[in-house]
Amino acid sequence: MKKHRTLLAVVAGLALVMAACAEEQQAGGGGGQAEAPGPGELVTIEGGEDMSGVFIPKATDNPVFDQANDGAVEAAEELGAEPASFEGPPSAEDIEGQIQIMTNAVTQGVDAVMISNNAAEQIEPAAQQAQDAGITVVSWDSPIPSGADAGESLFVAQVDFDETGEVMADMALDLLGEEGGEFAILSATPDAANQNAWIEDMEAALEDPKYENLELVDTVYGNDDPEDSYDQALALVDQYPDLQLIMAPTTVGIAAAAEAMQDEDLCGQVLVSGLGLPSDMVEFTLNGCAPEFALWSFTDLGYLTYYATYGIATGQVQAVEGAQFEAGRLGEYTIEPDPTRDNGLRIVMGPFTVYTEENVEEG
Amino acid sequence: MSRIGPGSSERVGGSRRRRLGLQPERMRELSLLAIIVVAVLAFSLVFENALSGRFFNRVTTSVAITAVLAAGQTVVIITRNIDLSVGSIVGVTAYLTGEYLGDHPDAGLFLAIGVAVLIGGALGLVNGALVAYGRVPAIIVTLGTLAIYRTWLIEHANSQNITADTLPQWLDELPRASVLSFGEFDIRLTFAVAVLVVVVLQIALGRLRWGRWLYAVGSNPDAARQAGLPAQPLTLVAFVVSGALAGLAGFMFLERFGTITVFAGSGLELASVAAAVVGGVSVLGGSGTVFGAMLGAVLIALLDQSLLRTPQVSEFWRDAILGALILAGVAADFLVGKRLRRRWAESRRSLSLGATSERGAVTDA
Amino acid sequence: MPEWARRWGWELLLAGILIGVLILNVSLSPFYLGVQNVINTFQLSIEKVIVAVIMAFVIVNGEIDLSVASVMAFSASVLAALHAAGAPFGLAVGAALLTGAIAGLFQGFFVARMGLPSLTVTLAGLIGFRGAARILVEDQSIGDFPEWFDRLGQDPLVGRLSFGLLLFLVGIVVAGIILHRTPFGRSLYVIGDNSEVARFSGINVARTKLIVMTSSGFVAGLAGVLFAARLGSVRGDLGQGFELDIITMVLLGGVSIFGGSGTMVGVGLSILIVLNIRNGLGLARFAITTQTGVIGVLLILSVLVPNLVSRFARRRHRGPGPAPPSGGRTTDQGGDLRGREHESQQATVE
Amino acid sequence: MTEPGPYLRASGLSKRFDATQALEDVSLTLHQGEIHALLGENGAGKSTLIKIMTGIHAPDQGTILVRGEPANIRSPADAQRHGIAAIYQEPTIFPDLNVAENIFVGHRERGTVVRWRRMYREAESILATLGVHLDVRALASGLSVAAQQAVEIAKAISLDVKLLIMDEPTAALSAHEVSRLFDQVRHLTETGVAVLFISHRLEEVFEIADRVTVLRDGRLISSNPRDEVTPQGAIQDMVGREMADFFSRSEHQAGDPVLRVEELGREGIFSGVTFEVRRGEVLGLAGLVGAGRTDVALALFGIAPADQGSVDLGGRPLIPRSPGHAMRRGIAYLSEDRLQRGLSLPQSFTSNITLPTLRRYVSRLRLLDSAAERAVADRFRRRLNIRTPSLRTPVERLSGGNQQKTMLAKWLNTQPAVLILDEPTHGIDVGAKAEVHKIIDELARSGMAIILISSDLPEVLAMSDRVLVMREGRQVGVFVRSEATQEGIITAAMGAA
Repeated sequence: MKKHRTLLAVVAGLALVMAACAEEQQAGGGGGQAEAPGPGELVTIEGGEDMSGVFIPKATDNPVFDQANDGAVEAAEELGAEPASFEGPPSAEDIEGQIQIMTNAVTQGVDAVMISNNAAEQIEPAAQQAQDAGITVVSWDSPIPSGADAGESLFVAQVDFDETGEVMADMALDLLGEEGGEFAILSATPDAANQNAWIEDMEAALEDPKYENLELVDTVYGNDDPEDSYDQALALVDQYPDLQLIMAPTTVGIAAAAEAMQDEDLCGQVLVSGLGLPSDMVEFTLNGCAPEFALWSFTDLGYLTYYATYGIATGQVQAVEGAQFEAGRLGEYTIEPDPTRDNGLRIVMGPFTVYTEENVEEG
Repeated sequence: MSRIGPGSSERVGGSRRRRLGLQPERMRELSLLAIIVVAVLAFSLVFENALSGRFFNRVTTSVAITAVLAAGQTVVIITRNIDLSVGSIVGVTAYLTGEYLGDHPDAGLFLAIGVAVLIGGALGLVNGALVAYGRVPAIIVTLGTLAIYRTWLIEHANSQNITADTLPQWLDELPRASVLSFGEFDIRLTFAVAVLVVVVLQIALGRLRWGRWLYAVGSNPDAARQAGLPAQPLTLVAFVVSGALAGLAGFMFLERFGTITVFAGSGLELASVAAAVVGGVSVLGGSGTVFGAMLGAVLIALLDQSLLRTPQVSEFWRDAILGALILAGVAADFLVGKRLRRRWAESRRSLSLGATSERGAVTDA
Repeated sequence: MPEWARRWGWELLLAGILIGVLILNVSLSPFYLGVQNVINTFQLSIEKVIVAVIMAFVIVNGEIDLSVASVMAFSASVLAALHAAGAPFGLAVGAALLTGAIAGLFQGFFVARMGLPSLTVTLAGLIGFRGAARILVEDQSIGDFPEWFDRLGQDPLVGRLSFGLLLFLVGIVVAGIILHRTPFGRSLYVIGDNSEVARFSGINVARTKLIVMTSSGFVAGLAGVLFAARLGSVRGDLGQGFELDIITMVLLGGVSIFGGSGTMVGVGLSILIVLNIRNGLGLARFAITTQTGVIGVLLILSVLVPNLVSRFARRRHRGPGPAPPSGGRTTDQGGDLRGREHESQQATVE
Repeated sequence: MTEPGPYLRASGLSKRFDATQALEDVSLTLHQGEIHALLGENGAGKSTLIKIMTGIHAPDQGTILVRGEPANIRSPADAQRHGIAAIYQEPTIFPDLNVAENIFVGHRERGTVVRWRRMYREAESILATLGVHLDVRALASGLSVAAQQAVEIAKAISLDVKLLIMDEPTAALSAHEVSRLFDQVRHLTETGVAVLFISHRLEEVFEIADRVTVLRDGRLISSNPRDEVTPQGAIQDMVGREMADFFSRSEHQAGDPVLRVEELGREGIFSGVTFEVRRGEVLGLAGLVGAGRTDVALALFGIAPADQGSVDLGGRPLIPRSPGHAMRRGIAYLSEDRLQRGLSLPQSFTSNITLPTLRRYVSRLRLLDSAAERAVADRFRRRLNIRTPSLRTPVERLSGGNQQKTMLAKWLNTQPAVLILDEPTHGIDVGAKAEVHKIIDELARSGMAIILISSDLPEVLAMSDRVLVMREGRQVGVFVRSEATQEGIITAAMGAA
């Protein structure tokens, strides 16, 4: 009997090996790559063809990504295509989740994958595999670091990252006034590519003499976790008695910091600003805890992403530098090299909206 | 010769021994208090305001949630079980209570707490039923429900968070409410509630018949059965209590953070087990106090908050230190236990000079 | 019931479930059949299944190791930190593997030599080693490993099988042989059933447990390194929550949580079931969290169902064999598993 | 004081477990103030009877009347309500609770709130009526077995028990503790409590019992006032055969010394043990349970190594460090505790036999050769006449006697020079017992040196060439076969003059 047991294990193992070694490569699907117009010509993306796709957010626990998906669905309806399947890992820390979804997408033979990369290079093998299978891979919100080298066709950037630093510096100046004062940054995670780029950019912007009275005393990380961010915000206040402002370039961090200040009755003393979601921030903006913050529209970002992806997947747009296209209600865009990466292409969606008590309720 | 005969009045578990016998729990609590004091003093050398009222408030507010969870966890561990699902129960109750308050802004504080406790208790009931009547080990059940409850929440929430603006105004003000103030030192309402929970449970476990039965069931399940104790209902009750307290903690979580994501409270299960074990609750069941667990929770919160404010040490040391603390707690527990066993063996020898050492001798080896 | 059915009942049941899952998957998703999908299914969880194999040893031995996912992260972090500090890469890999073994040895010391319950020791390890990983990499993501290393984790090595998959296939066969066909394996069962009996039979119980716990740490460390290779980078939260899947695979495989029983064939079958359920749900576009919830249900059922079945069976058929003139103790208590009939046997002798 | 009279009357009790008729038409009356001894071999049905009375099993047939009223006892709680309590060999205490709590823990009527001070007071007074002085606030984990048993009796008193069932309560007690226990029991009966007393020690039974009932094979064989029963008669009733049938020892000649033990001791456990065993000799180790006999064996087997004295095995000094080490040097130890230390119940008959010697059955690749294992197991199955459905049958499905023989096979297979048998016939039926004795005799004849630890004095006397008697951790005498008498050994073992 023991003998049988071992035998069984061996046979099971062998069967798997043989199954794996035999059989040919599964053919990749993908949209027909028709003759696309070259760079310079403006293409108006038009519907008609169907495109199956997967729309992958960093995580499903953040409402901004739902807004992005709403935009993507809107675009799909305009184009008469089936809306992309919205699948994401439960938390932004779940790298394997995105890899699994990307890998499954290959198996499912979809035409396109739109991803907001929640890690760094970890996604690249899977992305490459997807492209090899003929799938159009477009990143949005957060790019795939190696860009075209890892199968990415295009990155749809929400804003020009260079602009972010300046917007944040301006808000700080606005809130603290000419006399300036101490402020600290509460970021997401230390390896969050977007946030790091923005912080770096802000530090560069601060070199400008007009911000000379603004003193950045510390940068801490709340891991995009409400509780951690809350504790970090309070720790900042304790550590720097003269602190006047917490700048949080993350929607989770800014809300948690504002909540912490409100809970501890510190709103008059320490202000909160950064990038926030209006629906999260209404209360704090109106009660003065976070009088001013900024964000772009995630709905538009999703909308644009879908349009661009559809254009590439259906062959209407070629993912090359200089290609121009018109994306529905958002107008014209030109594909350009991404200055933040070695071999990546991008389009930049557009400006920030700065929210104050005047417009926050509309947001 | 014989020490228990009518002719001899020598006490077997003599008064000296009694002090030693009951002492471990008290000793544990005292030494924890001492460690806490030393830690506060040590941290006060490292960063300025460790002795300030503000820091006191930070620690006490952040300990409130873990202390309540640790109290519930203690009840479960006393019965020789463990509840790893509390983190998810906190998340579910915080979310659902937030949702309820969003829909019923007029519901008062007590109704809201009632909802949270009820939901938590129901989830605890599921755990308890599977453990007590399904006879699945608690570690398996609660590892499973940890995942299941969280999954249910994620499905239910459909990636919508509970945000502060949907919640009634009074909830916003709750975290700042103080019961008592001594200058800068506030006793916040949440902390007061946590202390109240601990005191009530401590008394209940010490003075209620069912409380003592919980210890009895954990101490010797076979004997409990033979004594006709309702072991299964007791186990069920322990899990319901733990679930209900996790529900209360969920409410506290909601009022403290305002924003509730579907991952709210994850990781708290480990913190609660850690607090209980560090606080001297024996994982073998039958011994430990809620008060000790509370001290464990205080020590952990103190470390958490201090590490955040100590630039020299990264806050990433937190978990490593926590792991070491648990190990130290368990090891201390066992060393005490071993000493007790040895003393037992000795007393048996002194009673009967070599009699019945057959078993005792082996366990020492 | 014939002898073979009694002996292999659980495995047969698993095989039936597996077939059911496969049929369901095929009907749920048209993409399911395909070699690449089979490979992907394994490749996506390769670290878990490798650790599940050693976890079977730990649980058969009557212990549990909750720390495996954290040890994975710890050893991967050692690899990353050393690499980032400029150490030769081979050295970093060696150190990472050693780290896993030492972490296992460390916990094994408390379990085997001090006699502390593994549940608590490894719970402390679950928190502590994760903490150690975070100390090393903080919240960064450290990557930029040598090309060959990334390829090892990502690309097929032989045919379409990656290094990790080959390792698993060879590993589970070797593990099955060790568990079922060597004196060491036999002693694991006896220790898991009753360590006193083992000790009184001349088996060095403490050393055996130490070996098993150390191996568990080592394999977890190896899995951590493989994970680093597959992802091309290391973060402190690597592998978080893996213990759920791993323990489910082992318990569903019919290994008793109380030790002393279970087969590697069962574990292999349950690995296939768990993987295919996850894969099928993923292809049918169920969210990842749903998959986790399903695994949670599976974990509880894998212990609950045998309990209920054996209780039912016992009610109908009071204790087999020439057993009890004095009968079994009341069966209304205690987590007895799958017809292990300890209680009624106790009564054979007064 | 209650009026004496029948407290419990059981009539026509029957209970069947599958193929086994555990109890058949047993009727029994227990009177208040009477100590009723229940005797019987293992498997005679004593435990089943107790379990029916305490509500753990339900009888298939028969009725129980308590104070003349039909009683439906379905659970321990029911039994408690009817004033029935049981005390077992291993006291069932709660180590983490204190003495007073242990006494009162089962009380349901004492209200929801524990009133500690009252509880301590009452606990003290109950213990005082038993003549026991214990600190009621001490944790029970610090108590000796005897003290724990006193707590159990106090518990019974506190429950106002009317029928106390004592299942081998003296097995783990020293002689003095036993006499104290008996004092406590007599205190109880004076207050009108009925006691059902179960023991394997006849002398105890005849010391304390008012009435002696014997069960055999689930049937009631006899039930008489003590004065009308003799030990011989009781034994005959229990076994249904003459005593002389049991013990066989053929003519033989002892050879050279194999094992020499000098001044062996272990701090605080035992000391000053000196003996030698020769080839073909059986050395009996007699003494009361707990006199240190097993400790000597554990020291020789390396479980709890000695820290004094020396051991010489086959001309070479030996300091056994571990069981593995002792085994390699040719010592085998058959434990008294078959279930906890002897056999791995879910493992097969074959694996249990080859467990200590597994490394012998490996092939070139160091894999187990199961055919070789089975061959060995089969040989022992035939040689020791072990009844097992198959070689792969888990031993948990064998009967006690066959399990015992399996254990013997396991150790014989190590081909020891010295075989230590610790209570080898404990808890097995008469037939199996005789077979084991025959095996011991054959082994000795084949030249093995055997140390036989047994609490069964006739067994020790019949089987041993010499008998070493221990008392309270010390060696108090060695008797050669011709000089050894029951009286002499008992006197030495009990230290009584």
